[in-house]
Amino acid sequence: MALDDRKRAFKVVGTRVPRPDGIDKVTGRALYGADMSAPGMLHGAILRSPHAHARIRAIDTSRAEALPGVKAVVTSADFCRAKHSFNQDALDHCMAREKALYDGHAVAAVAATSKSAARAALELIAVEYEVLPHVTEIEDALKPDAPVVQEDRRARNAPEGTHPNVTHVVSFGHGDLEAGFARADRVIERSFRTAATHQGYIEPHACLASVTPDGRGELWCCTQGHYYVRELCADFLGMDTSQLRVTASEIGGGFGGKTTVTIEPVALALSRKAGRPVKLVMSRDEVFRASGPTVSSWSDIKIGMTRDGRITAAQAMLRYQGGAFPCGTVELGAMSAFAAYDLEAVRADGINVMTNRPRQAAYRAPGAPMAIYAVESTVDELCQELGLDPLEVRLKNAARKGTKSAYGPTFDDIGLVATLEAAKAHPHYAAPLCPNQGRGLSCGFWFNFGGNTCVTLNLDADGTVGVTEGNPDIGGSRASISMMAAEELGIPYDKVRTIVADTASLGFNDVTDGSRVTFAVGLATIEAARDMIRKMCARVAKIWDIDEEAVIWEDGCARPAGPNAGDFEPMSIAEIAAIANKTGGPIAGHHEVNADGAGVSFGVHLVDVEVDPETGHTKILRYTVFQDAGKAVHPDYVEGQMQGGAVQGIGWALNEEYIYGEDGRLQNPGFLDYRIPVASDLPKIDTVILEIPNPGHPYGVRGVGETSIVPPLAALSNAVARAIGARLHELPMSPPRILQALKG
Amino acid sequence: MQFAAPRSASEAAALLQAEPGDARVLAGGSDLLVQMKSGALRPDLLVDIKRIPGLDAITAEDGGFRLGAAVPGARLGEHAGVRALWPGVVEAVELIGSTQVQGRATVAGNLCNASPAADAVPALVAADAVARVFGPRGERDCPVSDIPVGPGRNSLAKGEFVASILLPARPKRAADAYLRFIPRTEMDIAVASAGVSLVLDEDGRCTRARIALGAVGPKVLLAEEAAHCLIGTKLEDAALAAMAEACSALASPIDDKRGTVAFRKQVVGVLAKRAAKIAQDRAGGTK
Amino acid sequence: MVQVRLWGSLREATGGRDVVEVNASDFKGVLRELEANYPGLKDRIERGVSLAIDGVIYREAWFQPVRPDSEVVLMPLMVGG
Amino acid sequence: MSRIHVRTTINGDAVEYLCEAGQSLLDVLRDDLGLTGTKEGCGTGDCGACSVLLDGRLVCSCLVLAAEADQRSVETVEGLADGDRLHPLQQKFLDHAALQCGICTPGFLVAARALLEKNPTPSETDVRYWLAGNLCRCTGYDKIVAAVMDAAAQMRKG
Repeated sequence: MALDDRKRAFKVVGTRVPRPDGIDKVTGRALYGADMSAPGMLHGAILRSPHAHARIRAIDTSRAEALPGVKAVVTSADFCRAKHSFNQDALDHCMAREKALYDGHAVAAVAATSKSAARAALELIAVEYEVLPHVTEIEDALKPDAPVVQEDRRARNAPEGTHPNVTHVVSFGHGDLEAGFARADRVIERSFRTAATHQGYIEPHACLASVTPDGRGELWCCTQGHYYVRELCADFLGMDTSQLRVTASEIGGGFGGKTTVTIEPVALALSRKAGRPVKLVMSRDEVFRASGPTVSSWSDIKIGMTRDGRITAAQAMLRYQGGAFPCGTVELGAMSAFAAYDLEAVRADGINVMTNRPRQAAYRAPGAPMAIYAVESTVDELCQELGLDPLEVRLKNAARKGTKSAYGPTFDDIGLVATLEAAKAHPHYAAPLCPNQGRGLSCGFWFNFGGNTCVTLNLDADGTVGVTEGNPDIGGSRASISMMAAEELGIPYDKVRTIVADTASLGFNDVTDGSRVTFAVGLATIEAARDMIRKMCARVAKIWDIDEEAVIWEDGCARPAGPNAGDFEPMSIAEIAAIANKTGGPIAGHHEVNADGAGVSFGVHLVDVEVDPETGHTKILRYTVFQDAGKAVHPDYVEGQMQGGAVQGIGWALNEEYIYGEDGRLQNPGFLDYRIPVASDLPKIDTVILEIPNPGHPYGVRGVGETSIVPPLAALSNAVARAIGARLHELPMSPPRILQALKG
Repeated sequence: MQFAAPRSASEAAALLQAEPGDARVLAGGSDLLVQMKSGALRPDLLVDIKRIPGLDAITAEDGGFRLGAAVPGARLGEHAGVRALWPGVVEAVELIGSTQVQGRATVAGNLCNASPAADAVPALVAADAVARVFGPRGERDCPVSDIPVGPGRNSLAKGEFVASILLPARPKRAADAYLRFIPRTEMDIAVASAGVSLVLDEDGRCTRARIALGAVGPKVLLAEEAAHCLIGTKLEDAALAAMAEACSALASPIDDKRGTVAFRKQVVGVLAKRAAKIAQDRAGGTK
Repeated sequence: MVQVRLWGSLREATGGRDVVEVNASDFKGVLRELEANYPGLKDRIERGVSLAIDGVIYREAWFQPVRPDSEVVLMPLMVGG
Repeated sequence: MSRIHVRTTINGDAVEYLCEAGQSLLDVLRDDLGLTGTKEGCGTGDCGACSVLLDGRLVCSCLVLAAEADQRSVETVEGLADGDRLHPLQQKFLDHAALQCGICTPGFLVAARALLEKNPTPSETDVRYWLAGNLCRCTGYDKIVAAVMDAAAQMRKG
């Protein structure tokens, strides 16, 4: 559905209305994953491997089963084999089969009448392990004698002799690299490393499952995609999809980490075995050890530049590890690495390597931050060496309409140049700096997706409208969807209420991911509203006894199309609704679509830092985010996405990392030592929203959720490099590393 | 596990003494409950000392202040008298955890938990504070530096607990300061820390100095040689540099997830130097 | 005929070519012809691919028309966070 | 296991419960008393989602034993509004879009209330440091800080 041709004067879209779930959330009434209980409910708990890699020889659950209060114990034997290998990986991540593949991998679970009984029962489960050699780092996993994490998972297109831990080998690009590098005045090659990070949502995974002996199930859980949870769980438990109803609770943050299953199949299996509802809630320690952090990376970048700042050729070799299972995130990294540039010769290769770590889950623009960090750092170093302004160099090389992108397709209207121009014109870019201070700049990019979407609008008897959609609301989407419905129908925002349906109440919806909801659900909502308008106009045509085409919809009323249509008083939506039962029955609008045309999103971040030369401590002085939103439906929440993503990226750049010990165990599975930014670490995060309409959406909307996490990594690294006169090539830039770099 | 909330110190000591298994004192609970949650500790008895009369009080004593073992950090920060007399101790205590933790965590608990990185302890050691230990055989006084003996281990005997801590009186032209290094601005455990207490003469020359270092050894280190570098000086750059170097030399830290040996050794000297300047300023030595 | 650009690591299935020609008029036709002409691509296509048609990325749109002069780029199936 | 009988006051109402010796106040509030507005994000005092006032003092309820609350008063997010009238902090959080997912919001509100009762004129830096023990992963804190500052200004006007 293309951008509306007519120039729109929006009445609701673009305003800052109150969100419908707001009062519930400030009064403690909103119900999240762990907030629901059921009569006769049991408490579940999961036994996890203390070993990074171990064969499971035997599991004896008899003593646990005999403990008073214990009603069920399950292991991998209680699940079906999955239909596809990708699904089987998801199941194996929830419950180990032959081997425990990482520290914290689930091996058994219990359900008991109290939390303390469940915990006590875990200690009575005897697991016989054969401890195997383990590997947690990319370099080590590629060594010829490295332990093989899982057999028979080597990439099918991998060259002979490739290590069995390599599960993906990818390559993107075009043009003649050799000729390109030959034209450069300066070519540099650098290696970069980024640590694995965690989405760090504050709400641990939680669910309440109830399965009855007739094969029906109910599942309440915090998830970004309850339809996908249903699909996976039904597969793993051998249930018919229609018999499992999944209801998404309010979700306490996801950022990609709740796009798959972690404990939900286990809770269902426990409930089925116990014959009672089971609540299962992860501890924070379990979240860090056994949900899905990001990949860590080790990348080589080679870029050639002319003296006047034109990039002549660019090349990347990305190596990602995504845990103990095949992980395709490196594909997205290789595609996005050079997306911001208009390049004649470009190539990005990538491999994914298995290690004894938990299975990677998506994290906001998965794969892009680490690749773009490496590229944007290298570009910045070239600017420093050649004495060029880093913003001018980005402008000179910026991808724009007609650019053949580094990942293949030719760009349509994109906002990168406008975003860079906005940064250039902003007072931040020209503000003076003091000693030990530095300013960093980076571009960021994300693809954005659309996807499968189903929306229903119901006209109520008083003329108000209910919107039923199927995507968990992680950042205020119920507000933006109501706004688009109100806009299209021409009624006030407060006459619309949007709810998130359970899986039995509405057709399939893809996961809330890929920055898709405001775009795709918004698009489907607009179409569903148009469907409802057509039906309302048809009713009015009957009432007026004129042709349907002679009735038009304007400002929430049906009107005659023109003087020839007849002389009728406009009928309001309330008037139509009041007599709907007499004119043909209830009125609803519906739309289902597999939406495409999401339109890519670019952002530019500017940051000023001050580094304490004696301690290596980095203080962020000023931060400005520039991002193209296409059309900002609810500017508050667009700003919120830009600020939140920026701060997650800041954490990634400075302090956050998964730290594994020699024993292969995670050393920092808590918020004390997995250090996400706190309020006092930060200045105000300024935002500048640009609106370059997306041609693929009737209102021009682009997804805004993910791009903002991409630029901070390089922006911070570039700022630190300019503050201390030395460049780090590894994240996080922890104080010991900065002090080391200062010493040279 | 049993829970008891005795109404007198003798009752508490008797309960702790009588328990055949692991008996633990519960004051603020901000270390104890975390260790119980992780499974590192599984006490058989918890003795909540917060209902013992007097233990929740801050009282003036001989020109100093006695801090009851149940006084949470936030109360200390709100006490103008303690703030004025021992600002370094107060700033150290106020760095323990979040505002929420401040509402619970106690100075005595921070001492007895015996973490080498405890924020209050270097400041208390620099202040020459004295712990009053209550036990089955009555009371005894003990320098705070003798309470922790190694990571997670303290010198208290079965049945004993710290009932209060005395911050002594101090002469005019004296002050203290505490600094720690953490990667963020709040919420972290000290990677290195330094407490400095100074006494100056009429000319602003340092006549007495105590410097204690945290997170750079198995327990808090008293840096006597470093302190000596300041005696007789006005904390000129050379004296401070020598002092910082002595701190770095004394430090014997470990490499761990929070920091490296090289980093800790260097930064502990920087912190001691900066804390000394603050203490000097507070003592009026820069006026 | 439609020209389809493949990403680099698929070239070994097409005898080293990164642009191939297929006789198709829509999304599904492109995939069908690719599988038929280059059996080495079948596995990758089954695991999920997107097609960028004139700059717009389509994930599973069988009936999306493709003209002989369309720019068609095969891409991995997109996921997000 | 014998359970401990506790008499306490929660949001002004007298409440009695039985608890296990090792049970946290948070668990009793959520599991036994149905006060699920107080959230658990970490269980170790590092995130502030479980913030409550205990005898008027801001604490993490995950680091308080349920047995300790005997004869004390507890205030949770559920006690913040006065009937159907939102507390100024609640209203300002809505006005400033200071929440996205909302899981940290109850903890922030309780903590911010404690701040404004102690210091009605905080600087932005005061607010940021006071709230450093409350983690938010969605907002980057900007709009939360703005909401607290604005609520403070409104409460000063009375």
